Amino acid sequence: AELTKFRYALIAKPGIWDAAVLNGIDKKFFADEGLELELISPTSPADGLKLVATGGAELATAHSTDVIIARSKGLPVVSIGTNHQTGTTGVLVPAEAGVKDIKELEGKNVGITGIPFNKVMLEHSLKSGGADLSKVNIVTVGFTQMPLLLSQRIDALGDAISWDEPPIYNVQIKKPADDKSTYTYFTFTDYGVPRFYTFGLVGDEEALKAEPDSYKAFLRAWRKSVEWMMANQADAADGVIKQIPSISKEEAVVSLAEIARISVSPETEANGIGWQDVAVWEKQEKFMLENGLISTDVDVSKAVTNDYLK
Amino acid sequence: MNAQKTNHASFLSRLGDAALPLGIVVALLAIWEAAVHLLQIQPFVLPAPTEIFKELMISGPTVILPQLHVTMAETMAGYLAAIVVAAVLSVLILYSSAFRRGVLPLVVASQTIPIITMAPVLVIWFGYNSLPRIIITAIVAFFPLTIAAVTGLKSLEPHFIDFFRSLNATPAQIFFKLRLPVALPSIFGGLKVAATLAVIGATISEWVGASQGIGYLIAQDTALLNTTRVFASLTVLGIAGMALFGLVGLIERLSMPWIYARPTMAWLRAQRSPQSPAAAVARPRQ
Amino acid sequence: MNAQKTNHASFLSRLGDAALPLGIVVALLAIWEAAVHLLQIQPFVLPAPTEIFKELMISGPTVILPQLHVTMAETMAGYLAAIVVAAVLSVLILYSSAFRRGVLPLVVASQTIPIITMAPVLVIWFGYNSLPRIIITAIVAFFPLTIAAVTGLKSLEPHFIDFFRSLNATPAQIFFKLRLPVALPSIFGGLKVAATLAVIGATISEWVGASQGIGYLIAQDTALLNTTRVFASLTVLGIAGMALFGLVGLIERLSMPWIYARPTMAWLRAQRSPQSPAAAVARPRQ
Amino acid sequence: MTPDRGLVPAVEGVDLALNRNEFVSIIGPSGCGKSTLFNIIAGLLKPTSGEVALDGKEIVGRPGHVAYMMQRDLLLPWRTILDNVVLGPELAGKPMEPVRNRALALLRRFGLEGYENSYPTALSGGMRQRAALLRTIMCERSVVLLDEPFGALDALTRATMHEWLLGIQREFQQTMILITHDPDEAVYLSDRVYVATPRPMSFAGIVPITLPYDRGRDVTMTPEFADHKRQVLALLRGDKGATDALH
Amino acid sequence: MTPDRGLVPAVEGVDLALNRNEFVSIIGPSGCGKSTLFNIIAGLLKPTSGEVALDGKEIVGRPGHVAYMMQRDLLLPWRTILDNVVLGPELAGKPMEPVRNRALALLRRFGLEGYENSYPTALSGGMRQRAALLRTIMCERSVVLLDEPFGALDALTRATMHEWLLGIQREFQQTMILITHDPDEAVYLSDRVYVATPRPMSFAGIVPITLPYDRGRDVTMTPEFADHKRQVLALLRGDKGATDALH
Ligand SMILES: Nc1ncnc2c1ncn2[C@@H]1O[C@H](COP(=O)(O)OP(=O)(O)OP(=O)(O)O)[C@@H](O)[C@H]1O
Ligand SMILES: Nc1ncnc2c1ncn2[C@@H]1O[C@H](COP(=O)(O)OP(=O)(O)OP(=O)(O)O)[C@@H](O)[C@H]1O
Ligand SMILES: Cc1ncc(C[n+]2csc(CCO)c2C)c(N)n1
Ligand SMILES: [Mg+2]
Ligand SMILES: [Mg+2]
Repeated sequence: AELTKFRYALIAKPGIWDAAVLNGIDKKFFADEGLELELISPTSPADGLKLVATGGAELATAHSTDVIIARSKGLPVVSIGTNHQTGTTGVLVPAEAGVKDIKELEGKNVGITGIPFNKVMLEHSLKSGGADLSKVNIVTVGFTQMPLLLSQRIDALGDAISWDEPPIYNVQIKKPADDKSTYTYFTFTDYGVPRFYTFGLVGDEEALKAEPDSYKAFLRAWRKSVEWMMANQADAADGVIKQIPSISKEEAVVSLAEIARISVSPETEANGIGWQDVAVWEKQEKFMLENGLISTDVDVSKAVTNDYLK
Repeated sequence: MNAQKTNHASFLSRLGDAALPLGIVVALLAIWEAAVHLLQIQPFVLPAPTEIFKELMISGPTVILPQLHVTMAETMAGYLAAIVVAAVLSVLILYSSAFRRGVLPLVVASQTIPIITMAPVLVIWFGYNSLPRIIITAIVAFFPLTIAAVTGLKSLEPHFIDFFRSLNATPAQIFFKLRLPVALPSIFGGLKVAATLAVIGATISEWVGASQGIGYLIAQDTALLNTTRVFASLTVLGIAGMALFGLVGLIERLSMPWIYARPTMAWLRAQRSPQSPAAAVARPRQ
Repeated sequence: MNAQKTNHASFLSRLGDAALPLGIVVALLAIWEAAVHLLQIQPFVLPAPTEIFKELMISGPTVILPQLHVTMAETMAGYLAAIVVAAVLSVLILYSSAFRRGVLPLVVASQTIPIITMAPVLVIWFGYNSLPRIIITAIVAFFPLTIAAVTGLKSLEPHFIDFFRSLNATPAQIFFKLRLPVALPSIFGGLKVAATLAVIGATISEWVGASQGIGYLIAQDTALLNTTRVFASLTVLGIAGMALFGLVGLIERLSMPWIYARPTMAWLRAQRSPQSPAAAVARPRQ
Repeated sequence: MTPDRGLVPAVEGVDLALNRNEFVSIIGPSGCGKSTLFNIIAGLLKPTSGEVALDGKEIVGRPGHVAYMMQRDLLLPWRTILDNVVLGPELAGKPMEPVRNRALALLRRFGLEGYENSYPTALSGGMRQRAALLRTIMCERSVVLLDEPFGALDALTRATMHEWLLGIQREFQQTMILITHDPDEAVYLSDRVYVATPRPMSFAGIVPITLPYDRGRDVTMTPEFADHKRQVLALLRGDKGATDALH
Repeated sequence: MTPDRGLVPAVEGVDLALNRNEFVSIIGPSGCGKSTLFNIIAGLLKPTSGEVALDGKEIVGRPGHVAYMMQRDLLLPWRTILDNVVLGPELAGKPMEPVRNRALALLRRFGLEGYENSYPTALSGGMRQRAALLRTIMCERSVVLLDEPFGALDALTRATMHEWLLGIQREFQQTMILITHDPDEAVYLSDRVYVATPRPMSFAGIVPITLPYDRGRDVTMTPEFADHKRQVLALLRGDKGATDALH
């Protein structure tokens, strides 16, 4: 049968975080639903949203933060599902630093990527952890934190992701990828940052209304892919490595285990993979407003829907 | 006598000369504005000039200018460093065939390296100060200047060198009193290109390891989808680049009086001198 | 007669001439290698040349070269586009003072815009094909070429123009038969700079919306801390850039026989001709 | 006629009227404005006032009507001698095959045989000047301006060139104006010699040359020739009474 | 002595020996190798064989021993006339104040008054040549080479320059070698005239000039002068027997 072309913007260049979709394509889950995916790799995480809003793609992967910011700027983007039930962004400190409490980051160089939301979360966590912000040297270093950490130009990664940097760090210092003793990790949501969804699937309001069936078909195939990935993590890693050979298997397996862990929540147990609670979005929106990431209140009920997962 | 032709204009038509380029700019802006409205281009793709202007009025003085200050300081430092590097390199390239064949290819190769890949290494080596950014700026700017300088320094007629040699001129004298003046137009061409590259280099360098500067502001605003302010920042950057380019052009005119100072003055004075009686020349008799 | 001096070398010393630059390269690599080992520089900061070479042997033919192919295709397309743009612009700048004063400043301003900020807009307008990348490459490369061309086209002595005018030459003839040959050295300087910029432009453009090319590979490998392969890719890129630069240099030599073709041949032939009896010149009698 | 050049009018009260097929020389002190006058006639400089007419048509500021050999040779360094020499016809869009053949024949006569494919840098001073002269002749205009075409030539080569030039001029019925510093040359070649004085340039006098139309080298040995030369020299020296002696 | 220039030896069997304080002219057909010989003497060209000595010291390929006025004026376009003229002493590191004053005084004598601060483009052909000559003289070397220094000058200016040059040479005891095409000039100025023939260049003969050491313009009217000139011309023409008539 004729396959429908479906342009899907990844969040960046393809990576281990795309294991589900990459394997799903391979396993013909999408083809079975009548879809032929065309993968797009935008420059920055928000570019996928612009693409969706201008009709350059049917669907984009995006952080919930960026969806809220985009809505505040009038982009008619809607999240119809999410990969990760909670963001696990946090601080990674090598064990040698002897930092046992987030407060002890005082006097340290903490490198951050420059993603505005991450900086806000870091500062919030430091404050609520009792640290004097003025004593923590936060430096923006872009997406090159790891070499800087390894060469001790910075003492900690200020906005790591639990499934990404820890295994990379371990492999670089020649430890088992899943060794948790080599570093201390402070997850922001443990310091008063509200839980937030991330790696959401985002479409355009009009397009969603016009072609509900394609989107539903996509989500069915996508769910099947995620479930397969969670059940076959080692194979899923191999599936990604087949396309991106430079990824290390050891890292990939550890990453996927963590991604599988955060892909489920009590809500998904009840409603299935990808399901989102509007209340979680509302709390995040309030948090962003309070911290100046958006300047106007955004009606998040328009920014998120579970309709296409049903 | 050739330059005089363009000077036959009266003051009025000179005003007209200024009006036309201004008109072009205004026309381009108008087309842009119209396109945005007619094609309904969304502001996060391309904001209308009027929107950018409004944004400039709002956040220009308070937000953008302080950051521009930082970036321009880096720009100038990197630009000057680039000039020094280019001066040294072009002399080496000119005088040392070993350097020209052994090191120049490496310099050429280095220019194909996207500087952003090098940025972290520079930060690791030189720390979180403006030094890595100045180095990046210099690396981006020095090469076209070097090539232009070498082109200029090689461009003189060999007879002039013979003449200087016959005067027993030292190599330094041949360089400073002969090659350099001959190379000036080309060097100024290179300086102009390097000026714009320095601005862009400083801006890009702030993507990495900076927490201020207009490049940092642009990166932040891009992430926050503040597209209008991104364009306002780019506008300010463009004006700064134009100003630097214009400044170099002014210095160029002042440094080469034998090319630029001549005709206008003579023409003005000739206009004021009383006309002498007409006479026919080469009138055939038949 | 001035060029002859450098040609007095025998074939043997010419071999020596080639050995020295090679020696410099080898020496630099050795210093690098030693530094990495002695200072214990970690491979993700700066891999040793031997490591890079090993990596080149492993992934060069299978991984890097296919990507290089993509990037060089974009490079060449963008380079050619840049040449066309520069040709049009430099003619406009040369002949239209309205353009020079109205549009040139905008072109200058545009050069201070970090092209990566524009990339998403280009992708939105032109789609996920190689067109935006070719455009980015051209935008990065055309400006130094334009400035060099204008500098060269303006650099002739006015007497030559008068002479051509006396022959009733058309403006097109003055351009093609007078200004252009005079400008050639400067234009080739610009073409060389533009060649390296085209390579870097194409590479950077692959940061954005690409799914192949050496820039894409570098971005991937950077994110995955595959630093050694990043350096291997940069090495390949550098060699490609050097090759393009060298090719332009070769065309330069062939295009300007009146500058380059002369001395060597004459010298070679003179070496072979029989020597004539010596005679003293200007020997003072006292 | 005052050209636009600084405060001082360079050329004033100059009236130079030529018959078709006439050979006229201008002789005068260095810097008096001779080359400037040529630039005006050639249409390169616009005089503040005055007129230049050819065949009754005004040609002020309109170049292209005359062939002009400038004082500096202005050979194009990127062209071989042959390509330099054929520039005029090439710019005029003439078919190049016959032009090149003619040029090759003339290069031989001009003592430039074997240098067709050399670049100008390989030529001696006098050879460059001959190439520039040949280039001017190759333009084939009815009026030819020559600004010191023989300055860098030795007497022998010069004499050969004189005879050749006179032959050309007679054969093709051209009008020629020559700037020279050599009274012998002026008298030998011309129908009339204009003697110029400086600042602003004007003519101190005109010496009509009454030597036969068909003249050989030996004419220079005649007393008439010596007489004409003496007149020219007297005018040049600015002798009172010299002017009255003429006309 | 054969310079490295192409297949044909340009200068061969040339033997030019000068006394201190002598004025020697070289006259010969265009392209015969005169300028090349100067380039060798000035140390700019290395002959394949042969030697150049000054005061007994070998100076082949070692420039800086002589002041050399080249055939093309080579004024630096970016320097005013004054700055062009003082180039020699400036490069020699002389104190500039007295040099400039001397230059200003001489500019007046050279008819370049008022052009001190002009750029070379504003000068006529002859004025440029005078500026180049002055620049050479300002170098103050004991040996001066002049390659057709008067080619672009009218007879009057030329005569003034001749007398001035001879005065300078007598006063400062300089050795001067002049290339010229003008037999009058050669005879008037020289102690000896070398007549050159081409391909490869050699000397057809040497005409010793027996005119008085202190000579005025009127010497040109004497029969001795005419005699010398005739000898030079005969050698130039290559008359059989002319060579025998000398020495
Ligand atoms: N750069 C060069 N390369 C090759 N050949 C040259 C070069 N310069 C001069 N020649 C040749 O050497 C010969 C002698 O030239 P030279 O300039 O010495 O002549 P000249 O006697 O000074 O003539 P003129 O009186 O015309 O100035 C000529 O045949 C000329 O073509
Ligand atoms: N481009 C210029 N700008 C200003 N003044 C000039 C320019 N060219 C020539 N002059 C001046 O105009 C006057 C006449 O110059 P012109 O070249 O016509 O003299 P000439 O009679 O040809 O002299 P010569 O015999 O020395 O060539 C001179 O005083 C000269 O300084
Ligand atoms: C804080 C933080 N930001 C980015 C990455 C690397 N990474 C993981 S997913 C992804 C796509 C876009 O966010 C990227 C770049 C990281 N590990 N930690
Ligand atoms: Mg003149
Ligand atoms: Mg000569």
